[in-house]
Amino acid sequence: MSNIDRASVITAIERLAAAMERDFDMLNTADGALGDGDLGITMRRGMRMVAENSATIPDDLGLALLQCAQAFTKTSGSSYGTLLATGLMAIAKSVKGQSEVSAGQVSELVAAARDKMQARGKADLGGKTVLDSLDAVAGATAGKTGTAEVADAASKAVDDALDALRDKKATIGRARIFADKSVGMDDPGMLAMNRIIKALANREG
Amino acid sequence: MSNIDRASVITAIERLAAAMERDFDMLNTADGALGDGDLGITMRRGMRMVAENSATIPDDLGLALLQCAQAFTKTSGSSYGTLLATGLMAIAKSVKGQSEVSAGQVSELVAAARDKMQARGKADLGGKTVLDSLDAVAGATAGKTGTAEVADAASKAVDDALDALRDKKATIGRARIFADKSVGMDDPGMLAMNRIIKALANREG
Amino acid sequence: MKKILNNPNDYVDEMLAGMVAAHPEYYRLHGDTGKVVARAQKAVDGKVGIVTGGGSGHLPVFTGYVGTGLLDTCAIGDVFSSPSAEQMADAIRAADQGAGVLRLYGNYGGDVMNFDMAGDLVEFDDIECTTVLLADDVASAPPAEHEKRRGVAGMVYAFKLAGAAAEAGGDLAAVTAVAQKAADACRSVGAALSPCTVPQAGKPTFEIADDEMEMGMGIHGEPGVWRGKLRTADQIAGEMMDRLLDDMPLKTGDRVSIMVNSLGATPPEELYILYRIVKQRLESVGVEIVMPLVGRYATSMEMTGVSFTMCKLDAELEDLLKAPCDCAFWRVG
Amino acid sequence: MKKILNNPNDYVDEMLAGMVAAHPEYYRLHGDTGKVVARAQKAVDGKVGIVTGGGSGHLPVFTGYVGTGLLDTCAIGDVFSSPSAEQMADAIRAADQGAGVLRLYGNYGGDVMNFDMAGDLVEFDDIECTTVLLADDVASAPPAEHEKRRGVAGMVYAFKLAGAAAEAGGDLAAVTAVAQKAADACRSVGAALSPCTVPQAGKPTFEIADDEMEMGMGIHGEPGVWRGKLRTADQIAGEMMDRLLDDMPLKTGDRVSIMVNSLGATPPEELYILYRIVKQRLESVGVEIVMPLVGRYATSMEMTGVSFTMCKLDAELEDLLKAPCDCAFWRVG
Ligand SMILES: Nc1ncnc2c1ncn2[C@@H]1O[C@H](COP(=O)(O)OP(=O)(O)O)[C@@H](O)[C@H]1O
Ligand SMILES: Nc1ncnc2c1ncn2[C@@H]1O[C@H](COP(=O)(O)OP(=O)(O)O)[C@@H](O)[C@H]1O
Ligand SMILES: [Mg+2]
Ligand SMILES: [Mg+2]
Ligand SMILES: [Mg+2]
Ligand SMILES: [Mg+2]
Repeated sequence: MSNIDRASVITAIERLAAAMERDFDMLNTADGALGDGDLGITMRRGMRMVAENSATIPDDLGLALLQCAQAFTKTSGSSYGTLLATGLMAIAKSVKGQSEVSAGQVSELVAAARDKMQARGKADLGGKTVLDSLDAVAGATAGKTGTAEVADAASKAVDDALDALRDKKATIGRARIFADKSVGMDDPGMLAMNRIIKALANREG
Repeated sequence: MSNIDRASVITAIERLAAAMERDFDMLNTADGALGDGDLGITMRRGMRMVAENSATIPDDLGLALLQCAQAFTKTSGSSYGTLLATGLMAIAKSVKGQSEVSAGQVSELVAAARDKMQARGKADLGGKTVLDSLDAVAGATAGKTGTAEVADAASKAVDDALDALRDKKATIGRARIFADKSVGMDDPGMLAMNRIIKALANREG
Repeated sequence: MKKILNNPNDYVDEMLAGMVAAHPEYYRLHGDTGKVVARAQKAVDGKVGIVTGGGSGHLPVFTGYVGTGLLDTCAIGDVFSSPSAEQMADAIRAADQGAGVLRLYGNYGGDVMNFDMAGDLVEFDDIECTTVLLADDVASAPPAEHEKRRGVAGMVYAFKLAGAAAEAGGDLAAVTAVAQKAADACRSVGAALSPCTVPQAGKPTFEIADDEMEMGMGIHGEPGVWRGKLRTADQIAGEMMDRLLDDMPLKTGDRVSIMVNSLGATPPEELYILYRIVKQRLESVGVEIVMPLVGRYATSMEMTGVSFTMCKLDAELEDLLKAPCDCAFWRVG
Repeated sequence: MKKILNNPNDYVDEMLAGMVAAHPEYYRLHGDTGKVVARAQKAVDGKVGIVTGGGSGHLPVFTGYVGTGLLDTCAIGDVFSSPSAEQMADAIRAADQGAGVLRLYGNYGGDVMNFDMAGDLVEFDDIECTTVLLADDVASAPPAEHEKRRGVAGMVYAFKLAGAAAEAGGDLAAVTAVAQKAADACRSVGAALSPCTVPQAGKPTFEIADDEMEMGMGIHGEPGVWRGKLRTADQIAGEMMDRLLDDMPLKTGDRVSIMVNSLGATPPEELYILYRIVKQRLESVGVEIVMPLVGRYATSMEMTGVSFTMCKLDAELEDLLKAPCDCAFWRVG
């Protein structure tokens, strides 16, 4: 398999949009247990807008991801949408002007997103948030260059991250007020990132 | 027995005040079923103030009753207190300047109170209110002159009035909104007048 | 009982103490009963006095509307209970500036008897008194018996309009005529979703299921015209406007003020949702809305629900409505 | 759900539509998202802009305080949800009169992220932005971590004080400094008795027994410091004053404004009962109360409960507090 380009971004968008339709209730429910129950709404609404406009995304992957980011800043004020947009904009900045990105770059791009999102949300790593999923992905894909190899590593990493953090207390966002209750439960944002990565990596089911 | 004078008014006040202490809960409960549950409060508070000041009541029965009326206009804004005060003032007007009243005058004095109270409250006779009790007393005592004879007639009349009106619907005051529920139940104001008349007539128990 | 209080018997006294402490520039307690509220500064000599009174638990009604361009004094009773005739007499005396006093209040049996009795009591003081009763709740009796209707939020308009007439120097007859015109121009209807608790009673004034509402219910929980499943905001607003417009038909070119009033717990968010429909309905029949009032103007403590009051204006009433007034709860101009 | 609404998804849009329809002299909707409220009349060129934003369901906070001497614009989200970064960026642009814009809002994770993101978005427009966060809720974190505290009713003081400074012609640095001083001078604490219902969720934000209260609860139902049997008004007021005075000790001669605020359903009657104690406590330590605010200034729809906010004043802040302001919910001067 080859590099990531406009065509593969469009394919990924389609898979991701479908995944978010499918996981709408599951994500709302997970967020409902520890937060305000809107994570499915945030993701479906954002991905619907991304998908609607996917025909018009430019070849420049930087501009393409910027357009995706805007779908989230426009449709939602929920934390997750804003964090995703922040991460997408960080990646967009790195790949601006390029129409192709290699699988070998995935690790550093995910790390860039993680760092920008951490700066925005001021959460610590290990705090049982989406940052931990991204950190796991960045770590697991580091040094890997093959598309399949990267996809496998990323989709295993998001599972491992869930397992590693499940028994910790939530420390961030609305879930923090349910800190005790959150032990043994998955962080909704980590759960969403699990589904996102698997859809992007085409490692679902 | 002789005419009604300052001494007998004071005795009557004592009996009445005691009766209202005794009937406090009963009257609140009766009013609570069909109204706002304050009739015992109104009567006890008013009679306490009347009793407290009974040592200072003048010989002029008109002025004496005016002082009693004021106890009610001062202590309560509930309908019953105001109606009682209205009735007392009507009687006070009739007996102004007199230090004695004969039992033979009771009927016309009660009728005068009834009429003034009717003018104030704009209720019809037969409407299942205190007016019906007073009307029954005025009727039953008419033509009678002996103190005991008047006392017997009055205290029978208030019982008869309760019996006669019990199965009617309430038409006046707060009880009107419970019109259907009120069938079979005594009007709280008629019940209070029953106890008042019996205490005044010394026909309790 | 989800209420913040001390001894229920002290609810009203403590409320009044706090109110005058918080707003000494507007209110003072008058007399020794502790239940008469007067303007911090007595109005000028020769101004017609306007007095009101009634039970507590309806803030800003009644006491809140004591102020410039509004009321002079107010006698206040326990929660949902009439003040005593003596308190009302005190309030009348305190309202008098030598030009007579208008008694302006809602049509409730106890209040009427006591204000009448208070009139007898002040006869000795040679204070000329007139009376105007608000009977604006269309759900409480049919048009043929309109004088039996309860007085509700329409009194806010009457306070404002009569208050402005008095402040402008009208004599007792003129101020009374304005008040009567205002009372005649007002129609109200309410709908309740949940009750309130009278402190001394300690239990809710009525029971209602969580998915129910009652159309036409009175502000003390008096039964309304129907009880049923909670409807949508647009349906509720539509029916309430129907009821008002049936009772007082309007035509193109008419000018009205309309109040969309929370009975207490219903938040302004929901009043605004209702106001969309109110405005559409009036505009669709060519009626011009003047100075709409959306907020908490006449309440029943923590009751959930709303009332609408329509006040039809002629040129005189419109000028009076727009005249300045000032109290802790409402300011115009 | 004792709420008057149509489709829960339309709650905020319909609320805003009704609000601007009811008060066209104060508010207009700006931009195409329908969720940015601006002054009916844009302020003069060269005035520093003040923007705020946050979730709906807190009227008069946030949108209600758009007005002269207060805010320029406000981005409003769904009930208890942050507006989007794009909406905030729109609001910032609309607030700009060429002298820069102060972002003045409460310390909530989502709002902070979005206002920061909005700052990135308006970088291209060359609008200079500053930020002041309210973090006044003493129950939400200990003094050592005061920057983690939630922002609650203290923002009303900050809006007023910064708004007055901007109206008086201060530049962005000066207005920001006043806002920060105001934020630092405010301490709040709340107590809740019953929850509210977020329309889209359709169920109460928390459960609580009929005889219970929760001290220190947040305005969205965030857990407080204790839950227990409902106490008396005087006990509640006493504890709340203790908590405020522990956090910001005052001494004889200090001047403060104090807000006794209903979270929604709690009626003004009960606020006044509380105010007695508030006043006694402050006066007993020789503190002078300036312009007490007793009413509904920052709410959570139909939640039952109260909050107290103490704002310590120096001469500058006191002048700014007394300066005129005007919006549909609050007027000074
Ligand atoms: N400050 C933060 N830093 C990192 N991740 C965060 C932060 N706040 C929230 N999250 C993530 O977002 C998820 C919740 O997203 P979302 O439902 O959009 O939040 P909300 O509705 O409370 O604004 C959490 O499970 C967590 O993974
Ligand atoms: N308008 C009226 N005319 C005659 N009697 C009345 C009238 N209103 C009330 N009553 C009498 O008063 C009684 C209720 O008195 P009270 O409890 O003081 O009334 P409330 O508390 O509703 O003011 C009724 O049972 C009735 O007998
Ligand atoms: Mg959420
Ligand atoms: Mg959210
Ligand atoms: Mg009663
Ligand atoms: Mg009563």
